Amino acid sequence: MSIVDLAVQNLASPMVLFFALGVAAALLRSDLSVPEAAAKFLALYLMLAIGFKGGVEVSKSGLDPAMGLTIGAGILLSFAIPLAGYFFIRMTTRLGAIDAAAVAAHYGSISIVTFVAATEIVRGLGLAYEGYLIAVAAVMETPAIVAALLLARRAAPAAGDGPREGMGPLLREVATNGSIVILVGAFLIGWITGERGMSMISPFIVDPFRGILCLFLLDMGLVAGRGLRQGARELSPPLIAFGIYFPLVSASLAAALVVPLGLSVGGAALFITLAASASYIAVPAAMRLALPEANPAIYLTLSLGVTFPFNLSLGIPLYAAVAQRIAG
Amino acid sequence: MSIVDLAVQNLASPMVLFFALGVAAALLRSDLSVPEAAAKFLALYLMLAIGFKGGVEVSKSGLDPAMGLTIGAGILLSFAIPLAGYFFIRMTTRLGAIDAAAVAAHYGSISIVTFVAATEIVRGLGLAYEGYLIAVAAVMETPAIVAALLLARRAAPAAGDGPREGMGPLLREVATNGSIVILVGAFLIGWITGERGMSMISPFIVDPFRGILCLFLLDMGLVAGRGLRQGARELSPPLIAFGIYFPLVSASLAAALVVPLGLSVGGAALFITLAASASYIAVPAAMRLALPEANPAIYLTLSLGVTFPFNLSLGIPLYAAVAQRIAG
Amino acid sequence: MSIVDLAVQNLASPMVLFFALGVAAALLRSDLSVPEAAAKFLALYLMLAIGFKGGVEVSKSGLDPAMGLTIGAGILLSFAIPLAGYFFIRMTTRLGAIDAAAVAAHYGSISIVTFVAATEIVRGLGLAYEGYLIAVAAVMETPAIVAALLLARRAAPAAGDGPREGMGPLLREVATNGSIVILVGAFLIGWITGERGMSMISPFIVDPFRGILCLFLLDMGLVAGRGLRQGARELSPPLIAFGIYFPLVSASLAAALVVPLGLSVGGAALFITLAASASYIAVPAAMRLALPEANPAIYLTLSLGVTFPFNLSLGIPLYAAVAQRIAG
Amino acid sequence: MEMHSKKRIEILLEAPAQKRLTDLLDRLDVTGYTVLPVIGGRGHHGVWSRDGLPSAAGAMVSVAIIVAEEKLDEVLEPVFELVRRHIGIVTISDVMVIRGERF
Amino acid sequence: MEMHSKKRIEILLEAPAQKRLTDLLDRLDVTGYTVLPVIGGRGHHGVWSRDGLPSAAGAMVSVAIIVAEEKLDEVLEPVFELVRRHIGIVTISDVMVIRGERF
Amino acid sequence: MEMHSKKRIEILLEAPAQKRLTDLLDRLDVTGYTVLPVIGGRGHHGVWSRDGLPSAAGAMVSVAIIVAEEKLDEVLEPVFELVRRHIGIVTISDVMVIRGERF
Ligand SMILES: Nc1ncnc2c1ncn2[C@@H]1O[C@H](COP(=O)(O)O)[C@@H](O)[C@H]1O
Ligand SMILES: Nc1ncnc2c1ncn2[C@@H]1O[C@H](COP(=O)(O)O)[C@@H](O)[C@H]1O
Ligand SMILES: Nc1ncnc2c1ncn2[C@@H]1O[C@H](COP(=O)(O)O)[C@@H](O)[C@H]1O
Ligand code: NA
Ligand code: NA
Ligand code: NA
Repeated sequence: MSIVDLAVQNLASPMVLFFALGVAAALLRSDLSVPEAAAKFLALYLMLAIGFKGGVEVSKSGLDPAMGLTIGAGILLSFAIPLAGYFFIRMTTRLGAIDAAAVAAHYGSISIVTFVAATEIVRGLGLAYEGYLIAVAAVMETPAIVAALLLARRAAPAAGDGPREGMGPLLREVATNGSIVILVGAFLIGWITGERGMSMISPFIVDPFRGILCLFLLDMGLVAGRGLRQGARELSPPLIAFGIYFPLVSASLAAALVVPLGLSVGGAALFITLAASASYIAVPAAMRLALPEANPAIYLTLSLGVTFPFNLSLGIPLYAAVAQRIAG
Repeated sequence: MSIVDLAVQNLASPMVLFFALGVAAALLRSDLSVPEAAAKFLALYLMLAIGFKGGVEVSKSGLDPAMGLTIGAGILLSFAIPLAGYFFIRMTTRLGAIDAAAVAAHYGSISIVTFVAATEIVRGLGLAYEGYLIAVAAVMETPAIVAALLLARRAAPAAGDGPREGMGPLLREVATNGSIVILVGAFLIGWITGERGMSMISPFIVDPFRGILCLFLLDMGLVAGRGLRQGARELSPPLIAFGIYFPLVSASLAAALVVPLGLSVGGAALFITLAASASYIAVPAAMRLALPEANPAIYLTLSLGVTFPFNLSLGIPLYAAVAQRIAG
Repeated sequence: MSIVDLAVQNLASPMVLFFALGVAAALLRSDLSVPEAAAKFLALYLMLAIGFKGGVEVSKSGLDPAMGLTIGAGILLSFAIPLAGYFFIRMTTRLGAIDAAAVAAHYGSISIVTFVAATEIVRGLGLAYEGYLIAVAAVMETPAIVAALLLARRAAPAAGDGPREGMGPLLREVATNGSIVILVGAFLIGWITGERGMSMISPFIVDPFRGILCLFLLDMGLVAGRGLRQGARELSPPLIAFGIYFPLVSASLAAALVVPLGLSVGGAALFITLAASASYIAVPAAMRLALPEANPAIYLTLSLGVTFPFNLSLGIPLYAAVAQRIAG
Repeated sequence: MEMHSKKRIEILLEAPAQKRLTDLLDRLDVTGYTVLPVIGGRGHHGVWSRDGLPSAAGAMVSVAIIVAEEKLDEVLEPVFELVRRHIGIVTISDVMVIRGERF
Repeated sequence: MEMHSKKRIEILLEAPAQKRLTDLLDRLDVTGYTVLPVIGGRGHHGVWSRDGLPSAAGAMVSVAIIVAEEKLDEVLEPVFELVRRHIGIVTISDVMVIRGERF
Repeated sequence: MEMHSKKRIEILLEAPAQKRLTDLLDRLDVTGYTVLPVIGGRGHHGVWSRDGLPSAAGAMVSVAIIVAEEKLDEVLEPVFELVRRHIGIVTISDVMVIRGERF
């Protein structure tokens, strides 16, 4: 399938369209909303399902020496991308050091929903992928936060450091974050129970998965649209541009590692997507603790309102096409 | 199947029985309850699913010239039924103009859950129906509100009109109401993505649909039973009678249009059901804004506690039987 | 399958592992949580599904004379077990009469989730079970509460008796408890609608059942782990021991009745499990009303934090093995 | 605007007893009450949280009642009598209302 | 710590009218407001509960506004004008804040 | 009934920092606290709403503490020190309680 076909087909998928519906509803000021408890529950479901599936894949394929390597590469990327991001932001926008560091952290970390959407596209192309990429996703959540904190402290020594809060407690909090615990926990359970476990719960975690993803994307669209309505004025054109070109920078860094890591085509597409995706669930919460001085309207709007839709609509097909070129 | 068989089979369906269980639990003052967030989520699911299915049907059958006509007929009915209803209420009950107008609005508008229950019965009879009836359902939600407002203003010029709220903002609010946006949005997405989209999400929106409907009807039964316990003393016998005979009046109006519109038997059953059904989600909220002087205990109890159970148990089989006669 | 195999296979099932994940997350002080509304909804789903399935089974097998007998035996056990439990607690621990009575009530009553987990194991062994055991489960919820109240009043005449609350209103409240109403109601609906009803809603209540059970057990693990973190210091070693050996006492009482009742192997496993299980949803709430002087940290932690995990992991395989011996 | 001085009683009570309290309020001569959600807390009985609870046990709710000053004791005594046996705390504060005749 | 005296207006209002109220507050010169959930209650209009409601109809919400004493009437009058037409009650109480210039 | 005068501190705080605050309260000498839900609002930082949020980021919670008057400053200072760095506001009001020795 050509990249244009892929992009068109992706744009006309229920997932992308439900996200667009959410954005449209928010911009029209509709009172359409997903209850908070339902949104939390859907997020939990998606992470449980994706973690479990990854674990089952690993149990099927057995331990792959490339797994450790790819995990290491993921950690490296998660740490390096914020440094690059910080540099670009400071060069091209007027954001201060603290805000720049906070934004950068989001791009070094990952968005599980972007990853999930990419798995759907990869599967739609008939490609398989390495199950351990779930583990890679999990380890990439946190290093970016550390990198951002170091950047912020170097730039503004007094910032990012409450009277009583050091880096230690913060990292502990981030590492025991619910989304990481359920992702890793479900991965391990999938690994342990393998295909027997999968046969028991697949009517719950596999069959309705895409439909539930649509509903969650509708909600994300609503939240993103609301954020855009509120936060758009916080975003200067260079910052919006950053939200679109920088994922391509991150994607390129990841793409360079695909061949050395020996990833499959599907795996490559997902690995590049991880690098290109920006967190909008775990990192925003962490930034409120680590860098409370940073303006949340900036980083949330940029990550959820600009980069997420870009990746969902055009980015992922592009990363899949690139993966087909280099790993195919 | 004879109409009696149909009615009996319907009364013994899990859907009707779960509704009855809810009513019984509420009357027994059980603390059984569905959390608010879950009820909202179930309602969202039902509207998303029914909208999407309708859109897919339209994408399969292609655009039908009858669609525009039926939509027009739906708008007309939604506007005309409240006028008839207002007349009956004022003639037979002691309700004041404002309360009468508010009640009338509910009967001109539609109940999506009644519609959904009817699709199950229609499908149970092995009948197909025009997918665009979802669009008809959507357009029928609002005109009734306008009609009721005009009635109320004519009768009590000072009413239904806050110092700062004209008809315009109210209509805007009603038209961007969450339930309409999701219904129409999912319809369009179903239309665009067609059978490919359906094959992706049918394990979520088709397979568990009836079960989820049962759970939602349990909740509706709980709410209706609670309303009956509280609001029964607000309902005079002539008003209760209205809640039962007036759906038959509306149904007759719709039945007269079935042949000119060229609807299929299944489509006719659903079109008649739409006319006969009374809103209890969208219109009550709109009435609190449009006619806050009207007593909500009256219209909610009548619509949800009398007309909804009547339609669910006896009305729909009757409408289906009528449809078989006239469109068969 | 040998009992050891059975235990190992059970310990490595997704259900037990998700419970363990929840406990671990709570002990790590992760912020992983299931929203309250989702937890209530999952509990409702499980009770609806298990009740409905039981009713359908009864409709298939027809009324069995053993049903009345087994229900009678269940009531007897639910009344007798608290007496035995009270005796053991007072003999071996330092708990006062009120606390002892409150704990005893939990063990006479039943845990539907333990029952549900046992049905999965029984089914995994290829065994069938009598559908009416659901009805037995329902009737066993309440007598234990009466027994405990009588114990408490004998021991401390002033306790368990507010100025205005007698036994009557309390029993009414307990009997119309939401979990009993939905269990019994769904059972009756399943019975009435039979296989036709089942074919309509099985994609909702059968297919995803195990997966949803996993999610609920994750939540139970989180709640149990939180309870253990808080309440562990309330539990003396003799009390913890009680939480493990006393289920075996109850199980023995039930096992003695299996042959006279003529239960199948699967049915016997479930009947024994009912006796051995301890309530942690319905009875704790009832105890807050009946014996508000009793310390909830004791009975909740013991029932949910000690006995439930014991039954889930080791108890049920043991009861199944015993059932195979005596009823096989 | 003219305002009238009233008392606001707020009762934080364990959730299983909520119906008992509102039934009591129905018997007492109060014009109304409002139930407010609570999501967690800590006290002498330890820490609690609504998160993940499948039933009312272990949770608390809050009920607010606005009463005329002269009716305060009449309401407070039976309410406190009930709360005394349960986990709960009662606070009273001053509020002004506009439609004073309503309470 | 130095504290400043302010007024706290709390508006318990039927939920369908919430947007009307917050839109009004956006037009008025208040520095902010907070929306609080409510789960049930009883009054002259009868008993209500959020449980199981699929829409805003039949539910209530509460909106709290902290204002400087001298702005109280300016805010209260239009707010009460709106509430008067709906199911709702307005209460006013005294609070102290630390960053007084904020309100 | 005999009543005792206490202070009620209410802290509206961004939700990600909730644990920080309750951990602080655990270290301070307060007899308890209660966490209350909040569903939306507006302030200098713009409008926010809990609707549809999959995590704590973007949401707020409220924590209420009843303390004896003489302990007010002792609690308020470290609390305000924490809140100062976050999005949040602190209000203090007077309440009466019945079991005064409890707070
Ligand atoms: N000083 C306090 N301030 C605010 N809330 C409190 C206070 N003490 C107790 N509470 C609340 O009341 C509940 C029961 O208190 P207790 O009976 O002391 O455990 C606690 O879990 C808190 O939610
Ligand atoms: N005296 C009161 N104290 C507390 N809340 C009240 C009181 N009266 C009314 N309410 C609340 O306001 C709502 C509407 O009041 P009403 O208009 O009297 O029905 C009630 O449902 C209660 O939630
Ligand atoms: N004047 C006010 N009255 C009530 N709540 C307020 C007020 N100002 C701010 N808030 C609440 O505090 C939050 C944070 O305030 P701010 O830091 O000003 O954005 C707002 O989103 C509101 O929920
Ligand atoms: Na990234
Ligand atoms: Na109608
Ligand atoms: Na038992």
